[in-house]
Amino acid sequence: MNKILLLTLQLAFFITVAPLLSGLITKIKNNIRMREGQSVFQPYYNLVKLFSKSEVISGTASWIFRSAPFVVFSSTLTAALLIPVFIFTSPAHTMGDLLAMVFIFALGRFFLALAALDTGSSFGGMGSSREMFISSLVEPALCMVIFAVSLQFGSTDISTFSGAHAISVSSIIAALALFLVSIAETSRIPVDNQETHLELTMVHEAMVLEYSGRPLALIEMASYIKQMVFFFLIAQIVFPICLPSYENLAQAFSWASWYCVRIILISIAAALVEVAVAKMRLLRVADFLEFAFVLGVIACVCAIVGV
Amino acid sequence: MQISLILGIPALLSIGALFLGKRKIFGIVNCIGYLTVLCCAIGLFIEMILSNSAKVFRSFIYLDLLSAYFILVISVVAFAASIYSIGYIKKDIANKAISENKARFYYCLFDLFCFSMFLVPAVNNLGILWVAIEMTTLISAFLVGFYNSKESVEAAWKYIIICSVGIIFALLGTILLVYALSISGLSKSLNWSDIVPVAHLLDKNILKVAFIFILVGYGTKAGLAPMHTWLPDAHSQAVAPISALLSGVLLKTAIYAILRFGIIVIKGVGFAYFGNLMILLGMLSLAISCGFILVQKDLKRLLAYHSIEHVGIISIGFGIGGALGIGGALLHIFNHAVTKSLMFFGAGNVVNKYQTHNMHIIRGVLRAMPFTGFMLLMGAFALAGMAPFSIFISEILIICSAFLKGSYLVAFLLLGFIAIIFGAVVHHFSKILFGNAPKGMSVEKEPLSGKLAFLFLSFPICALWIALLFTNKDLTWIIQKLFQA
Amino acid sequence: MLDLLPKHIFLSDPLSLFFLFVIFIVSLPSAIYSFGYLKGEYPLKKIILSWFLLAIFILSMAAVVTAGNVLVFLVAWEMMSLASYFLVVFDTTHERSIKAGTIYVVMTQIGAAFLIAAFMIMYSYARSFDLFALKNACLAMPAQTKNIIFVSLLIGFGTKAGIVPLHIWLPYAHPQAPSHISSIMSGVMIKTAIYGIIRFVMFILGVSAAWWGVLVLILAVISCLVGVIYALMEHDIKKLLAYHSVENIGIILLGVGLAMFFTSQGLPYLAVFSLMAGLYHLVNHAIFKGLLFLCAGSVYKATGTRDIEKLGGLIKTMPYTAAYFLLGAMAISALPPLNGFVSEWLTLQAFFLGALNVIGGTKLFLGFCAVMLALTSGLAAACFVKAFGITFLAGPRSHYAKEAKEVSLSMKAGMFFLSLLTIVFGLAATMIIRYLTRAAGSAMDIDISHMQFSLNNITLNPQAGKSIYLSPPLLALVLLVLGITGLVIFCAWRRKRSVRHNTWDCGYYRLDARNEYTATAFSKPFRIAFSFFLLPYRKTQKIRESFYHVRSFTYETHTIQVFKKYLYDPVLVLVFRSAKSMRRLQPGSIHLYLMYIFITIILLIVFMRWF
Amino acid sequence: MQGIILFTVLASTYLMVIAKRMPALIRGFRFQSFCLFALTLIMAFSEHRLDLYIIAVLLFVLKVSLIPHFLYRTIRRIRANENLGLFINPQLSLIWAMAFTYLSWIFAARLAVFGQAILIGVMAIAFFIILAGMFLMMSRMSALAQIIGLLVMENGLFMLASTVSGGMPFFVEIAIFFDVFMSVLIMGIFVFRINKLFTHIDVNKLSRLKG
Repeated sequence: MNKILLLTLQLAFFITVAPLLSGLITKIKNNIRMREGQSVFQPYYNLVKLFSKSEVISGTASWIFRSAPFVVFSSTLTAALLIPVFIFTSPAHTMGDLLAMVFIFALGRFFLALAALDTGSSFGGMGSSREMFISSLVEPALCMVIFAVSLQFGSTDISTFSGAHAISVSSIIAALALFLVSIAETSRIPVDNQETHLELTMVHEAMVLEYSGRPLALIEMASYIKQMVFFFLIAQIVFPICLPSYENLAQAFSWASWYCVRIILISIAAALVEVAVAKMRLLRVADFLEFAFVLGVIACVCAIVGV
Repeated sequence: MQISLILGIPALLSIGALFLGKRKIFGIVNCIGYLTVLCCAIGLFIEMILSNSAKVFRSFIYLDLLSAYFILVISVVAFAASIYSIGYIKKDIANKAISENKARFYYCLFDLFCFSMFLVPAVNNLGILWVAIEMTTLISAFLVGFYNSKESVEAAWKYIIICSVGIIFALLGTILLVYALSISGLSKSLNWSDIVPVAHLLDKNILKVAFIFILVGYGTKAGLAPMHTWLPDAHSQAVAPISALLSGVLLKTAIYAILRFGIIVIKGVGFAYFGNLMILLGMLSLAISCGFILVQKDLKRLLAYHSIEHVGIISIGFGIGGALGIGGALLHIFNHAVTKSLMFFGAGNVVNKYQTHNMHIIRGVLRAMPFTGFMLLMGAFALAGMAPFSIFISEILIICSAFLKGSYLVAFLLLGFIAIIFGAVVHHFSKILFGNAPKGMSVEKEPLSGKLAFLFLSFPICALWIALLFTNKDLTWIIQKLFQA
Repeated sequence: MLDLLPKHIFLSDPLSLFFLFVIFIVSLPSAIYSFGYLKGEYPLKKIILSWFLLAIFILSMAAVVTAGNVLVFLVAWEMMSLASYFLVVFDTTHERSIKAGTIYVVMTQIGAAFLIAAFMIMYSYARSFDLFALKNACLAMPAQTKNIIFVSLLIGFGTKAGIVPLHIWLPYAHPQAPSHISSIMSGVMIKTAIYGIIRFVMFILGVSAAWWGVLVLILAVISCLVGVIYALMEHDIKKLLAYHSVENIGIILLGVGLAMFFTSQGLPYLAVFSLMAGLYHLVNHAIFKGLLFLCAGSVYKATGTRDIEKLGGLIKTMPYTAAYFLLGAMAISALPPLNGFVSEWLTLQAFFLGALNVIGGTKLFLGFCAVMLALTSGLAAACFVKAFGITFLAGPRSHYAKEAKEVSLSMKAGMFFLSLLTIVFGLAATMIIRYLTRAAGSAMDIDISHMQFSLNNITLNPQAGKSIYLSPPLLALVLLVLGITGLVIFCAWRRKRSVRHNTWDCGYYRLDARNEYTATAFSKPFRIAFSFFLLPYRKTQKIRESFYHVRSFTYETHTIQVFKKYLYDPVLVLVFRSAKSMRRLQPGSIHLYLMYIFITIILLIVFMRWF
Repeated sequence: MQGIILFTVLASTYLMVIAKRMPALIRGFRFQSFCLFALTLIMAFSEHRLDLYIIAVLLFVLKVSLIPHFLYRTIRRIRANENLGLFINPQLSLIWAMAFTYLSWIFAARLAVFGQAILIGVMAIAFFIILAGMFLMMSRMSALAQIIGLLVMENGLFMLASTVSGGMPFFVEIAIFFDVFMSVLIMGIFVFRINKLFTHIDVNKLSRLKG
């Protein structure tokens, strides 16, 4: 019975903490740019505002446009449940493993792209075409990272590498590759700009252009959670801290704090990258992802050599 | 007793054709005549299988299983041609292509032609065998040049000259055989039944040279590669039932003659010599026909080149030898004779209706003439060696024997050429058959006799199981009997 | 001496029964579908003919997969090709379908020639056409002949399966056939070739050399990539699906190739696992490809065109077909709850587990193949977003799409049955895996008694590393529950009314269909990214009224079919040119003909000693 | 005595090879047939075989009187121009003829390895006549030349058969003669038809059927 309890706890944790993480990153970016910037809790205010606004739906949209936010939200949360946050193995780990997570994200992206096409505006079409282009190039890089991890730890099940293990060169390079992939996935600067509404540059924004009110809120929340999931994964691979096993629940909260420190470190890194690098042209993104892929290959070679 | 009927009926019919008044009645009489010939041939063949002894009448007629088999093949195609020619001649007279008494002249030549073809397998003496084949050439020359147009006369002239030259070389080969006999002091009688037991005593060198002349001589008549040049012209210009007879059966009589001498040479010099020569010429004719079929524009010439291809396969089958090879080749002779005559009947109908041989103009035969179209479609796939039809089985047997014998090059070349020719056939016939008919082309019913001929022929083509049965049970037994090998 | 008549004609081992099952689960709905599909199109006589041909087609396929004797196999194989040829050229008025039919039947015949060669070599060792006799003979066969037989079998079955260099006929033949036939052809017929490879290479010949598996894997990877890249560029919906068949055959062959590789490396259980993954993807592909072709058929029947650039907004007029197409698209793009995801996940796991047990460089090779598979599934998802989005969503782009009406009941029933199967095969994964392992084990004569699979924990304990977990039902349940929580959050706040307004048009005038994104535009990034392979051709032209005013702008682009242009066309040109040059042999002068005879005699006599 | 006759046969063949016009060709053929008739008579006389006499008479009736007469009539009836239309001019054909003689002499020597010299000589001449016939057919344009070429080859065969192996069985000889006569008749008919349709009997122009 406490499996269900733990699941709801993890669910609540993700829904509440995720926007905070995104607020934190924007805060760090603004500080680096020597600007005051919005407060850390600004994402919460946006969500509350969106939830209270009414919704405008385009005339040509079909049931796919209306159902897409729920599919995106549920798929991202399912992926989140796979991550072992509080205890050694996440309660729903028999549901799938790292590979399944890749496909679960693909489900969300599939529906979002379709919803973008549904409205019939050229922005939506452009956004979905670019999104599918980037995601289809992300998949090989992500798969190579998973391959490196599975070579290193014996299987692709997430709980295997949440145990204590020595820091090895291959896991560091794998984490770096995963970091580049997460930039592409969570539409950070070098690949795609979140804040802008300039047609030529936006990818993720273009898809959700037609949404308003509560569906937009759900999609925003999903993107925050996705970001957090990626950061958790990177943290797990690079900073190997043995999470408490299932019995001693008491320790769970003490270790959680150490866990948040690692997440903050990664978000600082992410903010630094966003500030330092300018946005690339769409077709240069292919080379960017190839670089991530090469990093993955290097991680595999190191894993094979046993470094 | 059957043989006298088989030979007598066509002779009588040919004489009858000249005097009998009504053409319509004579057509039916003709069919009945050939039906009886067919029954006698079947009776003869079964009798031969059961009483495995050769029958000799006054040392002139010699019948063993091989000749009975060829007589059966000839009678099947002759009967089908006789049925088909009733309808065809009626249509020709309707289109004013030939006059009334010319039709009577046609029937007389038709029966003489069949008589001479029946004579070839029956005869014992090799000299008379030569004379019989010469007679078939002379008679069929008139039938090739029947329409008296520029092309048909040219085709007839080429047919006569090239075949006569070929046959003269065959006669030279026979004379060398006689010379070999006289040198080794044996009796100079040319009877095949006397030569075979004594063949191993003959001088090897002369036998080899003799067989080369025989092979080139009768090969010209059989349409083997370098000497095949008369075949496309003759078959495309002849009257449809006659070109069916020509390519279905006349080529086979020449192959029969080569086989007769082949048996002597196998006994005298050994199988390798006979095998290599046959495979060489067979492969050459396969290669040349494959090239011509690919770029052919004329429907009947396409079918003529197909005969060259299948004659090539038959000679390769005999060249490879072994129970499977020879069995496959023999089966292929029957299958090809039947399928090719069906195709020529179909082509005859199509050419009659579209008034052109050019395949680029003929379109939508399935729409314009549903029955012939379907028969052509089935025949085309049968000819190309598609599965459910019997040619596929005989080709498989020949390829199988090639692999058994270990001659991989021959097998792979054979498979390659058959695949290319399959592609060419499907390419040509799908263009002709499908698509919609040209404007103003009325869908008219074919004459009953035409339909009967097709149905009679389509049965053996699909008789795949009989082929399987035939090859399975007593194949080697027949081969032993035939070749006393 | 020569026992042609087979002792036992038909086999009934699990592999054949599995393929029979695959044949019937696709043929049944297609047959039901064909009621509605053919009703208005052809006269009654032709419909009866199509039924007759369909019956022969299905029976010959069933005979192929259960043939116990090589001759029966060959005859059934050719009957299958013949019946499918007639069905491809069923609509004889179009010139295209005749050309497609010819290419199709010629390619299959060349394949059959290779098959005959391989079978005959085996026959020459075994002296009998029976499969089991061949199997014993193959044990004592020298390695050199085994390699020749393997290569000719691969080419023979490759032409029918549509492996890349030999896939040319597939995008021509499948779209021309009536849709229910192309669903059977694409769903099942190319699978009989995979059956052939498994039966004759793995069961009878026995994998002896490692390079066999590697060759099949390389071919499979190339097929995957080429298939999906060309599918991205294709705008005719049935051609698009045909190219996807090439891609999915590649994925199936990845499983089969892996099994071959592992048997040669001496890892029997991993071989069974990867063959099971291959077979699972085979049945999944049969289901969702059949479904997609049926939906494409109903789109064609409703609108009259197959070009997705002219369609759009069909989801409003044809809700059922749209829903079924969406399900099919999700299944083929390997999205979680459905069957495509499970089989693709299993194939990837086969690669990862394999990599754990293999030494040194081959780990990287297996990793590389897995990565190419991931890339393919990514591109496939993109392609089906394009196909579904452009065809069904947004507004109608042409009068075809405007007048579309929903299809008749029998067609919907066919599609519903198959879409139900995609869900069932997705959720009931573990039960199906248990049966498929038995089939794979029997195909490779490996006893699988102690390989065990718990409900959602697929452990391969004798061989692999740590256990791996996947349970599709649990995944579907969690997705559903979280979807409902999203809905609850959505409705928890005070009810707000939602306003319907037209799409954001930057404020100046009403948007019409020409503003919608087209399929060419959608696939433009891919065309540029893969331009090294597609060699895209692009021509833009401005038609100007005056120097300043541009009246209209034309944009034309197409990609070059690399295989057709650089492999098949030169061969055809060579063959036809040599044939034309051979025509000069018969110029019509009788003197030359006499010369031929004279020279033959001289040559034969001179070289007499050689014979 | 046989040697002289053989020599005349050889000479007659050379005559035909260098003939430029049809009447010369037919005269050559007639002369050759006459020599053969003489040869068979001598053979029949020395071996006292009755059937050889009949064959000789038949040979004379057919090949010396009937066929040449029939050919002359056809030439007059169709009023075709009488020159043969040579591909190869007479001098070159003579050289070819000599080459053929040497070729057939080698062939005969290899074939009849242990026969006496006269036998090899006869066989050589017989083969030469066959080759000359073939050469005539291949290198002359007119249809009649092809008929005569055929007849010359047939003569060569008859000579080979009767001298080398004492002749074929009687009944076969008769059948062959009958066949030869039939084929000449039929070819004559066809020459008439060609002349009516094409208004010339130049076989070289008959090339409508190609490919």
